[in-house]
Amino acid sequence: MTTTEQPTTPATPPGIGGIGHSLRRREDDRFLRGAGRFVDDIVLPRMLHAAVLRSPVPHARIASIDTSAAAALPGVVAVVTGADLAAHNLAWMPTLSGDTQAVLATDKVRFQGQEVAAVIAEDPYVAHDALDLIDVDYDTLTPVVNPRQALADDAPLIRDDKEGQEGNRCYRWEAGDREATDRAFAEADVVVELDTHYPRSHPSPLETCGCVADVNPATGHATIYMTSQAPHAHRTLFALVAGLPEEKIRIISPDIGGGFGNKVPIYPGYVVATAASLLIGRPVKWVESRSENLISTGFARDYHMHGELALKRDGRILGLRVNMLSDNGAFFADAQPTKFKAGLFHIVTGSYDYPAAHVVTEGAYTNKAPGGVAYRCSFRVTEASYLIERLVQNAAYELGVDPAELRLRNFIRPDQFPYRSPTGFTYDSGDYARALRLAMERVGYDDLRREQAEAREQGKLIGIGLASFTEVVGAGNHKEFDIAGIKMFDSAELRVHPTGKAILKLGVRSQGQGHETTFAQIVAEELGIPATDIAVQEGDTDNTPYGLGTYASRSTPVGGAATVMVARKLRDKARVIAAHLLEAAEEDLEWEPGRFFVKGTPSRGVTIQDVAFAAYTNFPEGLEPGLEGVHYYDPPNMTYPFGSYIVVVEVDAETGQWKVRRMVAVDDCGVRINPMIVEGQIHGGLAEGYAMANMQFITFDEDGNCIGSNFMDYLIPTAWETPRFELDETVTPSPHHPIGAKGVGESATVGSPAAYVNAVIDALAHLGVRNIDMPVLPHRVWAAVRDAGGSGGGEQGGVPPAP
Amino acid sequence: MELNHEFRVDKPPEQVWEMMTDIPAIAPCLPGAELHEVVDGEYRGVVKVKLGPVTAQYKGAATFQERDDAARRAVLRAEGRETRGQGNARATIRARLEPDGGGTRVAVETDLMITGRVAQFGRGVLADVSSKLLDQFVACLEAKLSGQAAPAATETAGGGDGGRPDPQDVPSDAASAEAGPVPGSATPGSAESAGPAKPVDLLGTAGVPVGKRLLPVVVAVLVGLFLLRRRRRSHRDGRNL
Amino acid sequence: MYPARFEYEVPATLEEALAVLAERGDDARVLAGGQSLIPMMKLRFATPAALVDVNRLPGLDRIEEVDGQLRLGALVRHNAIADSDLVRRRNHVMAAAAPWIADPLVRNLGTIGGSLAHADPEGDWASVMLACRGEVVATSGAGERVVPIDELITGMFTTSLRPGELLTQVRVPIPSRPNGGTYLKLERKVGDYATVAVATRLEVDDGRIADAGIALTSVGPSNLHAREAEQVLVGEHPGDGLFAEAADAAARAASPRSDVRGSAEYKRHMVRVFVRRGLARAAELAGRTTAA
Amino acid sequence: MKITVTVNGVEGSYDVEPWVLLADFVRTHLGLTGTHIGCDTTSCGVCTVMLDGTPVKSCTLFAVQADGRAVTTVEGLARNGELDPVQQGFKECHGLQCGFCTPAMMLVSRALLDRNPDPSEDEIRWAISGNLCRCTGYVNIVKSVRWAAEHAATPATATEG
Repeated sequence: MTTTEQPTTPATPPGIGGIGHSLRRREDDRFLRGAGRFVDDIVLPRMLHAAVLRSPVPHARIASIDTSAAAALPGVVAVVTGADLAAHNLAWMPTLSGDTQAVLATDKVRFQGQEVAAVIAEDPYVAHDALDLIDVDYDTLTPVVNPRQALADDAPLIRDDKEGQEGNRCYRWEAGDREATDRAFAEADVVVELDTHYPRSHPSPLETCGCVADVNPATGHATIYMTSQAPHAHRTLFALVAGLPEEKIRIISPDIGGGFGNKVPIYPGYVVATAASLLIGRPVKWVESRSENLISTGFARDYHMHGELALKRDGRILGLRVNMLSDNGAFFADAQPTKFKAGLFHIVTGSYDYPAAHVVTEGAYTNKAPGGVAYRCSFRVTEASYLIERLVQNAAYELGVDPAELRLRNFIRPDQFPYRSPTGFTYDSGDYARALRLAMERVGYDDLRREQAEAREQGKLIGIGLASFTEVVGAGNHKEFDIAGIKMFDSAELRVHPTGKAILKLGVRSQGQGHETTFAQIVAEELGIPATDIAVQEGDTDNTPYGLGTYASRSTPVGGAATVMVARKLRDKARVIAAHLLEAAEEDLEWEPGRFFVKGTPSRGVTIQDVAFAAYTNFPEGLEPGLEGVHYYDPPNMTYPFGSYIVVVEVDAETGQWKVRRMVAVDDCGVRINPMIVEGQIHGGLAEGYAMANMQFITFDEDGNCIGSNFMDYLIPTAWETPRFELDETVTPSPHHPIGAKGVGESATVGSPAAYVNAVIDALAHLGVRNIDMPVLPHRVWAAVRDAGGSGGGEQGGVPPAP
Repeated sequence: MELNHEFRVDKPPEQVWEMMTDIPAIAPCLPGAELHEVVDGEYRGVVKVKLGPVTAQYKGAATFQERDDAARRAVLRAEGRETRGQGNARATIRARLEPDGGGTRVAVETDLMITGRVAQFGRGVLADVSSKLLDQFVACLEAKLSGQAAPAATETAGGGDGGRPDPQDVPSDAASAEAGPVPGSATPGSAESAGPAKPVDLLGTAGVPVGKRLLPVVVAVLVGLFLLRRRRRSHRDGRNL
Repeated sequence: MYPARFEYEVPATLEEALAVLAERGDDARVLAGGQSLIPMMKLRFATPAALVDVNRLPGLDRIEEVDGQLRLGALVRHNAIADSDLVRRRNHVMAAAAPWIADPLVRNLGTIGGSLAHADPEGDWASVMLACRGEVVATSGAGERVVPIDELITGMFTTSLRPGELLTQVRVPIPSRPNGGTYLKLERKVGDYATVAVATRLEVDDGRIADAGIALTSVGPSNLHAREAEQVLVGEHPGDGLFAEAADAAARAASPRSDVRGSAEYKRHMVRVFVRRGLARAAELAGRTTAA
Repeated sequence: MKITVTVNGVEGSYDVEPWVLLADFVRTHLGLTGTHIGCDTTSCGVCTVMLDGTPVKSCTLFAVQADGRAVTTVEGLARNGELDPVQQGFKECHGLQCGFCTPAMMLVSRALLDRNPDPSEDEIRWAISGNLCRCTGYVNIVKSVRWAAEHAATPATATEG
């Protein structure tokens, strides 16, 4: 394993703009002029508007639905109910976890906000007027609002639609070695425990979900513009759900106003709009409101976790035991590989070297919105990372060891890679101590500790929180990873035109990550064609190769690798053509960015542009003309980005308010393709981590009302509250990725929440405080100080949010 | 949400029981409601509510789940829904009379379950509406049972604070208590017995058109409809205005 | 996002506006800044039959000093107050509160008159006015009447404005004695409603507190005037012990509820903390005025 | 109802129902889809436009209220095809990712710079605090505004003022 000492120095000149250049983004031009094209911007001739009626109650049997008044309203074209859909076998649809979900409820409603009926009208105002006229009679049932309640013996059965379903357990899953872990705990000097709830959160990109479905009644072709992070997978699912021939479905995912996992699942609105367009023969637009987005589409987290860490007195970690209970809502709709019921939660062993771990995870159905998306993380990695980093920090307090020192003592060493974790992962590369030491140096760790001690003497509270996370991203490898059965490879198709310009077509789909720039840079690196000469196309299933989409930080590790591989294929072919043009043997040619030349005679060469022209005009006899290709990349392993974050906070013990004074983030995502874009990704992730730690969560009251259904209650920090971030980096390439890149979109969201929370805990640790559940609200901090020594737990969902 | 009320009346239990179960007699205690029909012991009606700019209309029905005239206990179950589908409410109300010297102790326990859009808002402001409304209703009930002047029998423009038995923190300038520069809600002096009930400001005048027969238990539904958050709170705390 | 239908009236003069309001009666709502009303309409919690847009009425957007009072037209936008030198010089509490109303964009449209008339118990201005002994002018066809804030706010979203009346002006006395004040607000982010907020004001005369104002936001069914706490202060020498006593009295006046923003207990505690801190700040500012 | 509105410098007369929000009017009636809609509670600010030069949330204003007034949307930021320095700054400093909040952010930034040509980081953060961004953590938005301040063209507005 190699560790480069310095950030990547670009191998290509700025004019080519390959890897390592902070090229300005090519996609910006349209957004800067307000000319981006988002789903709601699309207007088609004779387009109708759909609005969805949602259940105000969390659990009820539907006694009757009267749509007559709504249907009679002028401008209403149709009112659709579950019964109407059932007639076409569309009332239920499969979820990404192999469960089923109601499109429009037929028998029962199972969460507040569930889709009950839809109005299709000439304009959206009329559609919403008509919603008010639909009369639904609900026979209410007792709502189940947290998973412990769900698993109690007397809990009402939520999923009575599922044959053979007894009780509300939705899965149970284990990883690691129970006996080895028991032995480790038996040998321990110290066992540190932590009970914590990672609250329900929602990605809430600023653009909500929506679609415009346009089924041509003459041809039967369906063109569906939708907010999709995974258009190809969605096409296949549409074919399966709607029974439409797949060649007649075209999914277009236009500009996406942020995704963060929210736009991975298929939602009932898409199906309703498509079915309506099919039945009515006109285009139908459905765009949800913010409230609809928050109460019904893919939430994230909602993990109740119990962790135990076994240690020797000298600080050596011996083992980890975790019991986790997840709240899955009414339908098991987690967007994650079918093989892993709790996603990649077993990365919970973290950045540390110890022999034994055992993880038991259970999921429960509740009367809450379904989802369980990987919100800016790779399938449940955020929860895992949070748990281990909180545990290690608490262990330091129990042992009286500095939290940084405890981490340094237990890190997996660089020479141990590839490292097999006790739960079965093979970490590709890392140098954890180096990242942590760099962060400590940047923040001035030792000085801060001194300042903290002095401040305490004066009654002031300063806290220093650390997190040294390891992520697992880049799904997958086809043996282990799939979405709804489709293997998690990805693809790239590259066409170099005769004039030397090119178009790259991808199976992934950017939602703001800058693919049009970074992927062009990969091609520029490999082929020497200036990045500005390369168009990148994504999100149109008729015009891009099949791929699984963008989430779980997989675009660069998988789609990026596919791009490298296809570019290299073309370069190999280009070499053949160059040899022909230069009348030299292929093996006598050397490559420099953008040019082949004859060894020893640098002046005798041809540019890639010359070669491209020749590929269509003057190719060697017997060679297939043209310069284009496609590559499907099946990654050999996941990639393991990592980093160390240090947060410094000041806590006002009297009010419970806390303020971030410093936030230093050292990230190692392997080779950085566009450093400017990478840093932008990290900024965004750190801000979302802060949001979750500080204010952003959804809870439910005991009656099943979703609290956090709008941006007045579901709080997203503004520029004013958001801390200022100081970034640094180390570069440890992935040994198995063709350019050593690991993916970065989510590292900061995964790693930072623990750092923020640890900082607040650190400020209060001397008082005996060991836990405050996220979000670390002022009243929780205040209560934790008051009850110092207690757990300071937060809400558990369905229990009163405050005492 | 549980809301508990207890008060004492200087009348014997049998008399109080009779009055309490005489729905038309206590009907005017509930603002904005009208009883449409009684079918097989099920009372069906509508409640129109107005709180500043917020207006809503609820359809409700209630039945006696238990009624023990001998023990003087009753359990009412009421359920209502917003007519535009925005929310549902359910209430179980337990009323119990106990002799207390020469008088009667009346206990009313209300268990409310509120769901819907308005209940999704984390701002707890409207919770106070619930308890205040129930306070008003119970105060009115108490006044009636005690034989005092029935409060708020008419909606009066520009005054109407006279005769309110126990306004607590109900505004003294009760009529036309409308938010905003918009003029108040009250229609001057309408005490007509025909036509639909006017929406009534919950915290303004508790005026109800005389003769509107209404459903005491629906008050609980109404209360609940404005409950934004479930919470436990004694209705007695914090009267400091 | 799609409000229900309504009729729209946009009077050009006050007389016209009052006539429309008198005629429309209960069916109409006044549209001033609209920053609370329009969201309620988008969510269809509010479905007024008509809106009377008063934004075109002339002369209601001025901030003036008249007869020892600050007078603000009902249509003065929050940001105009935040930016006003006159307000900064004359009223510490208003100057402290204005920047924390909602967010910068909402402050560009939202008005002080609309805010007071809306009477949201989590609104900030009513507490400021309670602490400062503000009054409003209610204008109708019958003329004007001056209503003290204590009498204006009658409960949640409810005021004592009469049918046909329009809130046209806000008046705040300008103290002649050394004075100070502030508004402390606990919010989790810009634009959040107050978890708890407290307005405090002191006037000092010859080393003793001559007048005091304390009012509380988000801890009751309406903004609360903590009169008992004010009484604790008047006539006494400013000091930490006294402020703590007033803080306890204010905390007793609060009737907070537990909700997603905090427990009732915490909110009551925060009232205590903010009253203490707010009074200390007020005294400090009053001391400065003395010095000056 | 008939209204006359000057949008991005061009005056026009329109017939619009009173309940149509300005955001919807701009998007649907005028086809200027750079103005977005992101919430229903006046919280996110992605619908920001300038009304007579003042940034406001166009989802919380009826189109009829704009009668006789001037509306500037993101489409009106560039002059004669030249990007405004704020637009250039956002590109230069990577001030946008998904681009959904960007039009609004640029308009409030423009309004800030019109008032205060040399704002500090705090002043910038305060000025944009009525607008949410989910992608950037605001870091590069702040940088973009600073870039624009440092690269102010000598615009017509400056000479007029």
